[in-house]
Amino acid sequence: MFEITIDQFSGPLDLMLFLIKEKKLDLFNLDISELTSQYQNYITSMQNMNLEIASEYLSELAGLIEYKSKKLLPRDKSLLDADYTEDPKESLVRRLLEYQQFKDITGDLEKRYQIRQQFIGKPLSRKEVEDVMPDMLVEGSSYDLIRAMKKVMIRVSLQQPFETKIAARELSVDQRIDMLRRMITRFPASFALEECFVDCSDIQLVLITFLAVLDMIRIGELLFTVEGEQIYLIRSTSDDGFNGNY
Amino acid sequence: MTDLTVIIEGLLFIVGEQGLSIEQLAQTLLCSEDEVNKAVDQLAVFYKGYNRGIQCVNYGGQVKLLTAPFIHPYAQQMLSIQKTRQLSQSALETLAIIAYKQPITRVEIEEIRGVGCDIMLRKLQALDLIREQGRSDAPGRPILYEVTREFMDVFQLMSLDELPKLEQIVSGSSQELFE
Amino acid sequence: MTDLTVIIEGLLFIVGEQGLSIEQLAQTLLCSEDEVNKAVDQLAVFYKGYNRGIQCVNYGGQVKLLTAPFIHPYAQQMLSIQKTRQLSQSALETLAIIAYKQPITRVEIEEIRGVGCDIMLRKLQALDLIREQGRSDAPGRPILYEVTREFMDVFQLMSLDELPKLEQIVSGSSQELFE
Repeated sequence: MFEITIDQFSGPLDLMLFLIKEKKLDLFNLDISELTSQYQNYITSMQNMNLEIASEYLSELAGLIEYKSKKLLPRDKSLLDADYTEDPKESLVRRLLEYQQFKDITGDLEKRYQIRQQFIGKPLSRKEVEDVMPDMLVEGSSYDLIRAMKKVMIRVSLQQPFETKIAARELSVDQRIDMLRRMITRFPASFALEECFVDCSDIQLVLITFLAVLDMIRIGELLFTVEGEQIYLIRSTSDDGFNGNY
Repeated sequence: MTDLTVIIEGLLFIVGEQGLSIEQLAQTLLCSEDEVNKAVDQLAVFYKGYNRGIQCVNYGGQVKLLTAPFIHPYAQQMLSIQKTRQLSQSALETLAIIAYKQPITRVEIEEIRGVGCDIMLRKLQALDLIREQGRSDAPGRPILYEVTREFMDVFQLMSLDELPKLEQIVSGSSQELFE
Repeated sequence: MTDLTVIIEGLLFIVGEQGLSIEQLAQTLLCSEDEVNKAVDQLAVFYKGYNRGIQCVNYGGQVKLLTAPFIHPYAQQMLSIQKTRQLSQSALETLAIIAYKQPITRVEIEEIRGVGCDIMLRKLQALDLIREQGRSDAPGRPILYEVTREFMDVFQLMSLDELPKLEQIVSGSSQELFE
């Protein structure tokens, strides 16, 4: 029913905004009961697909259900007035609006980031620097190094429980080509052959990957160049002026 | 170009991608930051005025020379230019929130995003895109985060004012909107 | 300047003091050495024609951009002011990982740090703190990195054995985590 899996959302608010758009709900006059049912449906279907649902999604679901059930109860107006808190619906809409704003801005940031990646700097002119000043340029102590390593170790130990093991699977060359096609869309137009092997956990997968790359070269999806010991692959579908003369 | 502009061009060329701050230039050249700013502007205009392979940029007060945009495909062809890293949607959201709300605590970011951000903040710190900047007065004195000069660089910003304005969300007077 | 000249300017800028040979340029740009020679001459004339901090030289077929000689006294002044450069946190982390695990590939470093570090590796190489040392036998034969003598100098180490064992660091850090 849902073609979009949970890991494509960056959180429960992102999912809610998607459902509101998808089901054409009015954010400014939000039908929370409807949103709650849609949200619940989605989470259930993801669970049926055995996808792991982060606790944040479930706690937002609990909040929605709580609101929905309260609405069904007969209201005692005097009680409501006595114990005034912000209407949970109003607060949810405000959160969604605020979140939406930041989400909107990420497109702009992303564009700026991509363009900046294309600008290349020049390395420090070491020789020229040495000519005028042979002194040490960098300052540090072994204590700095140890402290830095400590930070790394803390981060690694915090990250460990979140990592899941991926069991080796028997893949066909065709399946691997599909995976590679998806992988290389994240690469620049030209990339080192070794990048295709980064996720290879065993020799079997390495061989299949290699066969897949050969096949992609054969059918013209990839071009390759050799520079010294390094092999570079070029996506032939690139539209960055690679083909032909500049 | 004036002598000052020419000297700045030479110094920027030597230091390469690290660049130099306006303060460093003013200190080195024994002149005011105003004068440096003017000279840097002149240099940027000079580079823009011709069809050139180099440009002069000022990101968050750090001035540097970089290649012009259209050089990249040729550079890729010649050098083993590393693959460009994508920032994930979650990373961009977190950065956007910090850039607009800084200094901000982890809990405040999590309230806006609706998800835990502990690991994400550590990653962004490891990338030098954010840094810890003191502590809030709130209970538990949580750490405050802000964006770094590196952030200004990777998003090509001279100042945070260049980011699009947020529409103010008025929490109190929005009654009539919702009922 | 012609397009070819502009592209050559950009490429020469990227490689810095290493420079490029006429042959390399012709191969990269898919044109004749004659055409490259003409374009390089045009570039040199362009740089000479203005009062400039940079010059374009051709020493026996090796073309490079250099600072103009009169910049040197100012460079000296700049360097004496910022004699020392503080390394960023992420630079230190990357260096620490290499010092402890060398020889090590980029991908291995990234696995430990959890973030991409291609640009950082280039920076550290430019500072002469790490260098490429052969290739790993892993698929794709990725480049291995190790620290340099300059690194030992900067951190005042006689040998890497002077750094405390990782286990000691870990036992210290778990303390911090759980207090």
